[in-house]
Amino acid sequence: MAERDKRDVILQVKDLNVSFRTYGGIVRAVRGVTFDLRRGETVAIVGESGSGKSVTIKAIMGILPSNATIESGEILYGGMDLTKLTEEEFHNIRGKRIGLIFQDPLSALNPIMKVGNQIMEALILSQKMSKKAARQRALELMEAVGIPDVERRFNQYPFQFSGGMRQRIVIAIALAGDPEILICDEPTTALDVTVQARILELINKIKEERHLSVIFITHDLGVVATMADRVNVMYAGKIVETGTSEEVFFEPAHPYTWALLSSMPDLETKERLFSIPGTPPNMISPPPGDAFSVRNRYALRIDFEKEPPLFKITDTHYAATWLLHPKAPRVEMPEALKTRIERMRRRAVGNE
Amino acid sequence: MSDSTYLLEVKNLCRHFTSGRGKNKLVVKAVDNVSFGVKPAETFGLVGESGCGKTTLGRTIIRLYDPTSGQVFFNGREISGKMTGELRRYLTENIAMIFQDPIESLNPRMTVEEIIGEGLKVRGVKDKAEIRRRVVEMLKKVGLNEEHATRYPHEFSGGQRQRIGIARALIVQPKMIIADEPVSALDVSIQAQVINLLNDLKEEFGLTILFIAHNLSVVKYFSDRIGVMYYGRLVEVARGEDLYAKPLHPYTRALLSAIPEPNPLTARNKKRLDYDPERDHDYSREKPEMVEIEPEHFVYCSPSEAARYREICRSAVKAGD
Amino acid sequence: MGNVRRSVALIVAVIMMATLLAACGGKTTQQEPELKVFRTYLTSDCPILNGHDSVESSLQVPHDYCSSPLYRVYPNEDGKGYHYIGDLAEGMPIQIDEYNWQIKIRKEAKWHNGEPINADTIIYSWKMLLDPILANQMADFLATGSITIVNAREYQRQGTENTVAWEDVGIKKIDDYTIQITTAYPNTAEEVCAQFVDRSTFPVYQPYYEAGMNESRTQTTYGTTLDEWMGCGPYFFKKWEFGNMHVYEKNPDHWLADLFHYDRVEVYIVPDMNARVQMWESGQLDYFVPDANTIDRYINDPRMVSYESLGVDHIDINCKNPTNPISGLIEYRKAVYHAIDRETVAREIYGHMKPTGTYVNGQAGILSPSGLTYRESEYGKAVTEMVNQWGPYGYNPELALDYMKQAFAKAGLSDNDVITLKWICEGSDVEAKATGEFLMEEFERIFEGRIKLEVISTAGMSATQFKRTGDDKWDLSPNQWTRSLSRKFPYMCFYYYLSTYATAPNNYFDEEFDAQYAVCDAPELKNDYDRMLQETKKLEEIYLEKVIHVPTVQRVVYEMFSDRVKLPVDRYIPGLGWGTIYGDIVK
Amino acid sequence: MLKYTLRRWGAMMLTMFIIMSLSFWIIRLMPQSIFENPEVAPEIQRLLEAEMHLDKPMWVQYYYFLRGIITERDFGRSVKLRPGMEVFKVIVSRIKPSMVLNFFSLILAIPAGIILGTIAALQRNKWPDNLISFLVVIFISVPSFVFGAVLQYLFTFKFPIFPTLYNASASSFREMFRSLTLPIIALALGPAATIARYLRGELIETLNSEFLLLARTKGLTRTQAVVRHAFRNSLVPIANTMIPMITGIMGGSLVIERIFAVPGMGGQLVESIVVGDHFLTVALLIWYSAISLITIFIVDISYGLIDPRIRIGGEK
Amino acid sequence: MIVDRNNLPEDIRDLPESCFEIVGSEDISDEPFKTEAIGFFKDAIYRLRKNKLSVIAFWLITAVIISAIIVPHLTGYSPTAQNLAYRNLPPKIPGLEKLGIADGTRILTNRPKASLSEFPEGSIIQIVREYKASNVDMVDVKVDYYKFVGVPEGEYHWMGTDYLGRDLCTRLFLGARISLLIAFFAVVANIIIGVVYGACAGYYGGRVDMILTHFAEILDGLPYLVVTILFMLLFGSGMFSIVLALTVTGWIGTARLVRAQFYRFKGREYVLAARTLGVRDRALIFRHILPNAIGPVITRAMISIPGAIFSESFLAYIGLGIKPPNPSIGVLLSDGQRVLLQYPYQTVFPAVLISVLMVSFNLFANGLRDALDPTQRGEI
Repeated sequence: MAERDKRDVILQVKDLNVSFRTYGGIVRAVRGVTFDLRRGETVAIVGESGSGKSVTIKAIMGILPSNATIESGEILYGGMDLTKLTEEEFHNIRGKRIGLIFQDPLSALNPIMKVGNQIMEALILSQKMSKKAARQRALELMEAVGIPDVERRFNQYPFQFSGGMRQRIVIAIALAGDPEILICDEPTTALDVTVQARILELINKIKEERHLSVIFITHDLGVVATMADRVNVMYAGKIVETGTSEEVFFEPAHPYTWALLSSMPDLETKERLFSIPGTPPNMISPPPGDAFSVRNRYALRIDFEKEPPLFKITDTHYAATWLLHPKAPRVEMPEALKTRIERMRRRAVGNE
Repeated sequence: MSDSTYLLEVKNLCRHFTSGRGKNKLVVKAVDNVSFGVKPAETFGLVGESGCGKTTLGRTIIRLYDPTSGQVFFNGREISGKMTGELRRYLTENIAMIFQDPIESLNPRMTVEEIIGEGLKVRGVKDKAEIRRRVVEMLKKVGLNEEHATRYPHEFSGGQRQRIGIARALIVQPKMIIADEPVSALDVSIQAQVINLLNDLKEEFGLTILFIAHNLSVVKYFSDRIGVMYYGRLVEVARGEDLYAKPLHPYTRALLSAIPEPNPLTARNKKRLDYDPERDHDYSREKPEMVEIEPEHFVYCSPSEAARYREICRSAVKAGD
Repeated sequence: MGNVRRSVALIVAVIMMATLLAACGGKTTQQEPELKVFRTYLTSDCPILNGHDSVESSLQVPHDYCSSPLYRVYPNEDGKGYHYIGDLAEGMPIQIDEYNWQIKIRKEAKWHNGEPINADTIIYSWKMLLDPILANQMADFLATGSITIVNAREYQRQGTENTVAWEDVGIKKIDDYTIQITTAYPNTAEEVCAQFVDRSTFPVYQPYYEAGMNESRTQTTYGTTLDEWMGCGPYFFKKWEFGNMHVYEKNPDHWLADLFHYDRVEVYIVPDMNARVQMWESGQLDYFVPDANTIDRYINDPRMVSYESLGVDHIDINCKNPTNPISGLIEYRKAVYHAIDRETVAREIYGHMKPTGTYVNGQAGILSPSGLTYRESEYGKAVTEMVNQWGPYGYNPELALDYMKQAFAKAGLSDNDVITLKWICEGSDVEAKATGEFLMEEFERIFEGRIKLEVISTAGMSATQFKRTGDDKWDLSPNQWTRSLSRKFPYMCFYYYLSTYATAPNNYFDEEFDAQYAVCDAPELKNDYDRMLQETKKLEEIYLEKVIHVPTVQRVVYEMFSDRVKLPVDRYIPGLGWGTIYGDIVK
Repeated sequence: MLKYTLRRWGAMMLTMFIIMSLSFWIIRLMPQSIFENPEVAPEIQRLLEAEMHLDKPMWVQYYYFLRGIITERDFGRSVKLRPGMEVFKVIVSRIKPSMVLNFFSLILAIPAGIILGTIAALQRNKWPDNLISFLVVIFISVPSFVFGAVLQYLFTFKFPIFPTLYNASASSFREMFRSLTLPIIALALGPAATIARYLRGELIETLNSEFLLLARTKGLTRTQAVVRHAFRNSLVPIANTMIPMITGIMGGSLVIERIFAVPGMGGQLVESIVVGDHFLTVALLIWYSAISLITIFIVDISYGLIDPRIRIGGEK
Repeated sequence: MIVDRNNLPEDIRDLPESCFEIVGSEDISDEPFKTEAIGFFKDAIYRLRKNKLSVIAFWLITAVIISAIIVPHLTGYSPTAQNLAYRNLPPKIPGLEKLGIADGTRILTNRPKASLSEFPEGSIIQIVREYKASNVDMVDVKVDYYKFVGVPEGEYHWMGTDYLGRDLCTRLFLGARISLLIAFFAVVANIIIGVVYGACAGYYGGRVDMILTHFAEILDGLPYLVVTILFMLLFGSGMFSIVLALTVTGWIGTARLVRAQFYRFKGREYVLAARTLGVRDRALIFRHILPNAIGPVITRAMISIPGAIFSESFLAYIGLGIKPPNPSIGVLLSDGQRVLLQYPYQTVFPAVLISVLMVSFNLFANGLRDALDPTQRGEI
């Protein structure tokens, strides 16, 4: 990695391992996740439900449920290791330095509290603002996230808002502490397409205006393409591929990424979809070797025995698959994906 | 009377929900004067945002709700009239439904065999072995195996459960399937499985499908013709390619423009269109109605809008030339 | 909204603090330590202070302290007997002739509000007591007590008919301070005094009595609260916390003030027995009556005193139960009579009471001129003897079985038939219920399975009321009726079982019995005590022969006084008891 | 909100009316006569009955009964327990100790239950939780009359800290209150335990909710988050337990009152039923129903206050 | 671990060629399950068994039920056999008596010192207190009460005897049997009425629901204890009327719960699915909705069993208990409370038993609720 880049890194997750105690046994939800976030960039984490992406960011925010433990790893931020912080110390980080946007804006807002108060609350309690100033600031925030008629809306309750508006409130709350990092946990999954587009635009706009660094979690590749500078693909608690958006979308190296990219139809898809057979692994006893191997039609024998390391492809592009090993047979990405990428490139050119 | 070209024909169907009484009476027009037809062996996609009434429409057709007004014909027979035992039988023999939520849609207290076999039982199949045989057969068709028959839903993953749901719908060999958001609650990697499966089965059984979804890409991929719904109304109906190539109704355009493209090069620069009925239409003088702008391309518009849309189509054709 | 919440929270906090403080606050120091306070209790409060219409004996307590009767019983100097003293009355009644007595009212007598009490007051009170429309339940006590006032009963019972005028009643005002009473039979002065010690004859305060009267003059609210009641006794009724306590304070201006020594009397209303025991044990009460459950604890205690009461517990027998084929048979009644192990019932279940196979109580006759009770007399003894010949207190299982077999035969029942008898008792009557449970086993054994007893508690109404709901609802029912007049005229115990008594507790009537009662009740026997006992013996014999009902237990009253109370007498005096209200508090 | 309140009020009044009618009919159908005095001449009996309209057909009686209550709070006169006294007066005379007892039991039970429940929820599965859960179960399971008797034995007899009986004539409120402490505690234990149990469950659920997570990601401390967010939200379902709790307290008081000689409504009700003082019984029944209805009403309203969804939803 | 493809660490670089053979196939089917098929109730039981407290509670309940069935036959006493001479004997348990607990001793209070000589030989154990009352020397004396009243050696009453000399242990467990039966019948009646009522209201909704709900609301406005008392008065005491009285308003809660559950479940997609298949109302209610809705109902039933026992004891306390000679826990408790000071054991044993029952039922119900909660399915 280049020197310049290192200086810019504001958050670094190193070999994070998180597990949960459950009735059935220990669920190893996050297994050695490593990534970093640089100033002003948007890093996306893509994966299916249960892949460990939400757990990762909960670990960063220090809001893991009580049955979860961080087994090992570091989360470095501003010279601190967040995994070692006490609850007390975390208060100075949560909200003020790192903001979080939730997946479901309905359950994330207190149903019986006025939205204005919910925004103000953070300002008053953790930033010790006066009530009047906090109100002023809250109104500004509401305006900033595109809520019309703020004076009236200020005194309304969450249930009086539409889904998109609620999400705007959640964003306003996240921004209240003026954080430098914004973590978005599937912020648009529960929303309609048109609303989603608007929220994404809003997040991008805010990011630019406030020079935020964003960690964006989603399972929707379309959203990733819209938002991310860099993409981490997670599967079964591991990052299987990481790279810039262009790299991951146009030169995917991991079979899982291939499958992801080609499994969803776009508006021009006509050919049979490339589907991933089988089901995601049980994280109580993840399979040895590459967790994806059992569903992978390109699985090598070693995939079932040994975990692949992250092979470096370019300075920014890494993938954890034995297919990148020099001795591995050369496997082309599926034909369907090839045509799709081709089409995408053409479109991009066409648009320009 | 119904058009014999359609297997399912919906005519001016309305379904209103009312709450409160007197001055407080509140009417939600979940489905408001909707008309369309589905041809045999065709897949008709219904797309729209949550709350637009597409689910209500599907449920009204299969008579989970009673229509407020309007008619529905199936194979020429009206199925929107008074509910009789005979009609119920007719309906259940011909139309089946697939539901959205793979967790919600299977009774947790019943085994897979019981769930799938229930339709047979209702139809009077009493022989246990026969039920078993057909359940297993169906399970195999949806990619599960015999061993799964004795299991309870909670043991399955989302995709598997959805396949069980499909098996339940298909075991009674209906002519038509109403698939209500069958993939939207599934993980990305599983969605493709289910879509492929549906596609295969459609071929195999020659099914007619009413496919309801909010994801335009999926609908487009899966359907022959697509209807776009907005607040209880069908605003545009067209063949898939036409709709994509020549979206006429401003709402359809907005919807199309909002789809995030999995293409980092174009996604960010994409121009998003907004739809605001107040701004985009002026219905104060002219009343809108469904107008066939092109063959098989209907748009809900006023006469003046229709003229404008025709113009757009013509120019598009020219451009295409 | 926020402010509201905050203030609510504040209030809650304050209340909690107050609770805490109040709870932690130590005992407050005893105020006025020199006062002589007598602390006693009632098991339930007086429903009303109007003595005219309430049969509750609890009324006697506040009346004795806070109101004044014409006469009081007062212990003799030697502490061995008692005599009557005038309270509102000035001296003993003056005999005018054989039937007429004059009572002088004390000139200084006055209500607690200072208004004078005179002959008009008394006559008004009695007129109201006897008022035919008001239909007071206690009217009989004035009309036919130890003396019978001419036409009083007739006046009271006439209803709306207006056949007897008030002027015809033997109560006349002679002057402002003299009342003349005309009796139906010759009496002694003591007998006249005895008539006017009961709470019903205490004066009522006319203004309040009238103010409380309803339009049709069928009811008055006199005495429902302290504000609607007026006292005139040696104590002021200071506080009436209904259901909780009474406080009486000494009235130093009362004409008999010297006879009363307590400065203050506190009457607690304690329905719960455990609470009573705890209060007695911790010295919060000066007086205590143990019950069947607690008697064991005190039975050897020297502070415990006892005397036989007027009450004899007995079992009423339903002779008209249509569902019970033997119910009308005398053999059945005799069988029941002989099947009861009275010793066990009285000693174990009732707790140190006396078994009895006869009905006339141990106190009957005690106020006779000779002081000889019926039971102590040769006649009474003879009956007891007769009973004991059957078995101890009439208990004889073989005889019982024999009679029952006869009854069965008479009713045409085989030996395999089983008859279920319904034992009706009030749920709150612990002893009656326990007796039922006891007899359940006993009858099964004695009658060799022919009889089954079913214990039914009549929660929700009195057993008497329950029995009135139908003859098929009951067979046996424990009961206790007392007539205080039997202290003087023993035969009066049987009063309630005459066919002439409207609401007789059982439904067996016998002409011979009625006739014999009339013989006893003849005026001439009133002055021939020996003959009365003789006739009473006959009456009791008929009673036993016909088994009008089944006597079981002679109740004994057990009482205890704390050491700090000095009583004016050193032994129990019939008719006076312990003279509790004249007692004193010693260190 | 006003409309919502009015509607609830209307519903309550209707229920009240039906309850009044119901109790009238139930009581009148009981196999007991109103008068029980053998000494009274029949015509006087009739006179008395006429005065109370008892000689008329049931429907007419019912009319007089309703008219009496609605127009002049006239519930008739007591015939047995307080002969001649107006039933309304009887009730009024008994309200004070009953209300003090019931009200303070509630006042004690609610915060105590809330505190215990909160501690248990926050210390979930640690020893305070286990201890509280144990106590809660004991308090719920032992009948209050046993508690009453045991408390009385312990704290008035063994360790005489409190007076044995209710002291109605106490010179100060404090003194009177002291004499009510034990019955209040005896009555409050069960409800407090109930609240604690419910609150614990609700709080645990709320503590796992997403908005609490959001609250914490805002930078609120755990305590702030719990107090400001979890608490009020948990109170909504707790309000539901209030209704059975209040009737429970009233039911319990009918026994406790006896043990501590508190001249309250509960004891009066049982007595009146037992001796068949019908007018009093009906009035007390109505009174009790009114209390529970008012509770329901208050709970409904407080729902509205706590939960804007109901309040504002109600305006639409 | 990050590796550079062009500069691999040795262990990775030197992996044998054979490792890199493609073995993945095109046709990957779903994994067969490794575990046994678990039905819902089996699953619930499994989860219930994980909850230790519930298991203990369950065994306690079972123990009480078994004791209620067999203990009255084991004690060697008949529950109704009386022996007035041996009334109110204190508890005496073989074995424990040597430890000084339940040794059949009792303190007789307020005895004149002089009377001690009349006590049966060997019955006096200790003089606890000496004092003077009314100038008489008094003592409180601890006696072996069994000797005092002349109970033959070797006769034991584990919980003592009552006011008629009946063995309390026998009666307590007989009482437990009766109380449990009353509770059981009352709860079953409540559940049946409640389920049918609630199901009707919830399933059909609309006007039916409105009428039914309003009716229940009105009944609910009546204080339940009062209604219960009135019913007892109307029907007299006895098991049937107690059950009836407990049912009058008892079912309302269940009905409300079932109604709410029906509202929740009738819109569930699997119910809709069954409807589209043409399943009839009855089958919908009983096969699809009820089995899923029943969890909280069962839990509620469990919790209301101790509630019913509790109410029964209240009724007994105010004299509306079951007909003698049969005892119930409530009857024993109220009999005991009357003599709490003299014979505390007569209260203690029933109180302990009722508490154990209540605690157990509550804990078991808690466990059941968790176990039956469908959201926790599969969380093993």
